[in-house]
Amino acid sequence: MKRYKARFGGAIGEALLDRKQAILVIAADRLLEIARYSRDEEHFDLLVDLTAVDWPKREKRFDLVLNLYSLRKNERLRIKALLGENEPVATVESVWPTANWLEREVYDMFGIVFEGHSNLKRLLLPEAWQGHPLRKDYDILQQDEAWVRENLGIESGQ
Amino acid sequence: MNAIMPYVFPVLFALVIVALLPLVAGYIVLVERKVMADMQVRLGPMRVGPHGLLQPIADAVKLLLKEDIIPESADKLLFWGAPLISVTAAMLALAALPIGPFFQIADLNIGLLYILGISSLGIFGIVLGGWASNSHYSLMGALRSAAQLVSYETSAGMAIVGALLLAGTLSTRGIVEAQSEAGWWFIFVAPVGFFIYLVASIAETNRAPFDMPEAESELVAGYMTEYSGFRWALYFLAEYTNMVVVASIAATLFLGGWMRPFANTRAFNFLDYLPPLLMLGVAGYCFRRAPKQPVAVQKMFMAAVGLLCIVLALILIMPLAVPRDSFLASSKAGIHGAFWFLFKVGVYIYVFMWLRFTFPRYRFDQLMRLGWQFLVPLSIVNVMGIGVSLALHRQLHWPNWVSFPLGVALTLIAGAFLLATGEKHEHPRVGDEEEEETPVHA
Amino acid sequence: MGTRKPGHRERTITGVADRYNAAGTNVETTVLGADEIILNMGPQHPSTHGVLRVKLRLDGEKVVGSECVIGYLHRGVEKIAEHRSYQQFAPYVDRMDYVAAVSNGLGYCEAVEKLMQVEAPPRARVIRTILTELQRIASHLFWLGTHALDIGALTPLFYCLREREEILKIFEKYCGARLTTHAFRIGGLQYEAYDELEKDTERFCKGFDKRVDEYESLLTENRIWVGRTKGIGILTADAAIAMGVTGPVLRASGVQWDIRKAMPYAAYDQYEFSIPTGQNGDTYDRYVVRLEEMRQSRKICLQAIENIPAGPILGKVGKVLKPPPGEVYHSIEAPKGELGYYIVSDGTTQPYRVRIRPPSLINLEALDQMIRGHLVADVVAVIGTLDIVLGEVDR
Amino acid sequence: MLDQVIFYFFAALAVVSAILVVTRRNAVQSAIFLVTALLATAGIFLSLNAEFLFIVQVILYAGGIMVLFVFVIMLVNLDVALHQVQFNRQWFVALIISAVLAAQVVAAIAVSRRSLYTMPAAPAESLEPNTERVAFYLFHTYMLPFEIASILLLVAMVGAVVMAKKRV
Repeated sequence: MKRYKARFGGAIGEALLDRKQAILVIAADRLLEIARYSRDEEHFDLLVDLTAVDWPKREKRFDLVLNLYSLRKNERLRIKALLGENEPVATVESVWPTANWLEREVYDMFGIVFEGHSNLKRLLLPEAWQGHPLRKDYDILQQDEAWVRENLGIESGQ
Repeated sequence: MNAIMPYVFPVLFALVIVALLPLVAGYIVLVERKVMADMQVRLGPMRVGPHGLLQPIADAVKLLLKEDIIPESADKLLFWGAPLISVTAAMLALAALPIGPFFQIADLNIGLLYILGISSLGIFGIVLGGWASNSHYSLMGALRSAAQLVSYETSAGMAIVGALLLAGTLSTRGIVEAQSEAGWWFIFVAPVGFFIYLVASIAETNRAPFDMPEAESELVAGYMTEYSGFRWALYFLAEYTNMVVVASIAATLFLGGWMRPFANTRAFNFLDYLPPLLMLGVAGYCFRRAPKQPVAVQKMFMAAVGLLCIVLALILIMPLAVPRDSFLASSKAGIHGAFWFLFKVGVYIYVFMWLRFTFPRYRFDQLMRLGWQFLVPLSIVNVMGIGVSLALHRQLHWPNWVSFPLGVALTLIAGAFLLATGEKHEHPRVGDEEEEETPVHA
Repeated sequence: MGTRKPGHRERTITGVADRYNAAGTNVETTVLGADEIILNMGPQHPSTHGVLRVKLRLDGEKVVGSECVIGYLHRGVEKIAEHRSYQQFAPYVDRMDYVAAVSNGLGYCEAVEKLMQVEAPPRARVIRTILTELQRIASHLFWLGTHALDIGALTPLFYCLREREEILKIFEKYCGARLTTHAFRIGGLQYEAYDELEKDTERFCKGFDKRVDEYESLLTENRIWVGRTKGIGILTADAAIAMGVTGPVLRASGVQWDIRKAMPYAAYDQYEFSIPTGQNGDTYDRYVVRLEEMRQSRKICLQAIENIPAGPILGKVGKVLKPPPGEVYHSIEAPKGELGYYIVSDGTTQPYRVRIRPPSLINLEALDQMIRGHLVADVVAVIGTLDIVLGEVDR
Repeated sequence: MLDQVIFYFFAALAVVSAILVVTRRNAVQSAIFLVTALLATAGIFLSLNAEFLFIVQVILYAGGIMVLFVFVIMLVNLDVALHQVQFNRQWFVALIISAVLAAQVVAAIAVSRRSLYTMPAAPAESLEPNTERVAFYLFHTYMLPFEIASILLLVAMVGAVVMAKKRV
């Protein structure tokens, strides 16, 4: 934690321990730089998970969560970046190739656009689907009736 | 009228074979499923008839009633004709097989060559079937199986040439007589030839571990994908008939046709009593099991099977019990010969099934590499080996037991040498650097 | 579509068929002679272990490139989680990786316990370890059976399923269900261990070693099996780490890492077992690693059975769970790889966000890299060796 | 009497399938009819007890060459040729040639009926198994041409492999 603060100073929002797990909240635009730093110097060579959480009430609506793990030091680190409604963010695919599909899924579910991504398409839902299901304002019963009627021929949409 | 007379017996016998064949093929399928189940710790078909004995008939009826779907863009004429070609090719090959000394449709002077030639026509059926159904998958499957058949025919042919050198004649009857004169079965004289023929015949009938064309996991049943119902059954019948043909060639060529094992030595005459005893044993088993069958009709059917076995046993005992020189005694060779021939064919097919369930499937390029780079050269060396041993025996009058083992030894050395060099470039990876590869034993 | 005139129903279905191309029949095939063919191993393909569609770009027989189309089995598990209470969501977790349901349950329960900073009692932790290791053996058995079937060996499948049946019987006796067991509760166990649990597990483990030797005799020295798996689908160590691959696939590439050793959970720290690793990360090494893992799991079970501590089976957890706001990430070593749960709670009884890290999805991502340059038959072998379950990939 | 029936059956089959070969539009179907024509001629050989010739015809033509034909037709995908418009402007030239040909055939039949020296038909039984006879000539009296032919074939095969190698 202290090394990160020394290295990046302003960019680090807050560093806290929640249930004995290290969390770093950083500014979204420095994400790629911090990612490269943590892989090369800090040896977090395994991007375990990349996901997002939607807080509709806050103005910086999404926080992008990266879970890192260092094989050598056997340590975990969680980097969180706060993002606005349709604020694009740089892709970390160049740092960890595994981010390719993870970012596609976050785009699919939340609508966060990743600049520089090799082929940013929906991962799970069909391409023509409208709406991003995992957003809080997307009701659980809601469906893209237009697509369902046109492709599956189910009139009622249910 | 007398012009027709010589044709009556072969035509009659041919009709019997053509009628019996679907039944025999059906029961081979049943035996295969039972043996497969037995090897896999399960029971196999038990529901239709006692121990699933009526299963083939149930399958046949189902296949006949199934809707006969023809893909829209298929080439109608060829789609209809392809299975016919492969079935007729398979059945024609049966004509020259010496079931017993008397039971032979046509003792052609070129018996074996005839069988080889006709079975090579089978490729048309497969290739056209794949082309006519006009789907990408079946075309790939058809091309693959055609390539496989063509390449393994060469090694099978060479293996047969090896055995023909010993027999000296092409007519199947002649070969068996040659074996009975020599007192040795050719399998002991040319074991390498038998091994090559075994491998090549598996590949030729598209059976595992060489069943690439209808490999479920990739090509979804190869050239048979678009066929259904009766047409598919025709292809299946052709495959099993091919299997019978190939097994009977092996039996004639290497296992001494209709000869009883150790035919000439008097000490083993008790073997004559083996066939009837075997039949009696089966009959006893059926009768003991009959009352325990759940359904009444199954009981009756089991008893009927038992009866059938007893009748067979009687037929087999009859020539033995009757006094030596009467007319009936002479039919002994015929009936027993038939039994022994079918017994050997059965054993050979059992080996097919056994291999099918233990070995995973070869990838297509490995299959072709094995075919061309290992089997074909080995079979050529085998022919040379036999030639050398024959020459030693006939020209230099070396005793039998010296020259033939020498020939076999020579072939084995060459084989081992081939095997070692064959393993080097095993992996077809693109841009693959030369890995060190431990030579895996055969 | 046969000779009938396509009615309304058919028209739309053909629409779907075009979009989701059935196996092989209407394939966007360029003319055969051309250099590049796009071959569809469609959703209903016999060997894609579930509803996965791989669009292969072929040059003749060699694979030039591939693209996986997934999402057919997407049930929106994470969305449902936000509308269920913590206990209500537990059964959903079993439906994800339906081949190894017990370990999914273990991961989820331990994550929530970590969230609420509650410890499961020792007896519960030991029984959890036994059941999870049995589930790992069952999952590996199922993998071995189907993997061998894809490559053509028909017999191993039935041998493996025979053993798996024993394990499923133990699960059934313990919690009434064979596949989706929902055996654990947050804070401990649902049911007390039935009395002959130790005896059954011991009988199974005693006989199991001989069984694994049976599989070895069938496959390991089998020349065709070696020919079909050695040097196929090679994944070097650093390529594996870059692709975030975990579990047996990573260990087969030579990386010695197992969460049970690195961050022990449940009762793994009390037992002594080794982590098998391979050298050159090809299909054969993955096969050897998984086979060895089965033996190690058996060793753990035997050690665990000796002393199952007495005591309560449920920790101090109330009926209504209200974890303090905050977030936690907890992962366990599932048979397929690292199965992680990232749970964010806002203090109410329902989790605010549950993110499940699916090992199968991330392992599947490495597929494209592994099958380049191979033949179509090898693609099937590589999909098999990755041991993916589509329920987990699509969530 | 039966021999005549068989002979006429095979001859008719050969002629019909030969015609079909030419008239079919689909390349693969015409290849198949070519195979039936060849098999029909093989049948005629068989009815004359020339077993060796029968089997050589079957193996060589039907089993060997025609398989390659069908392979090539399938791989090269001749459907494209189907759509070109068929034209036969040179029908007049074709007419003249066929007329001349017909005249020659008629002349030959007329001459042979009168005095042409015809070979005495070999009695059926006297032909002992001709495989040995063929083999005898092949390997003893005509040893040299046999060797030259085999070398020629070898060269052809090696050439084919070398050419194919470049493309793979």
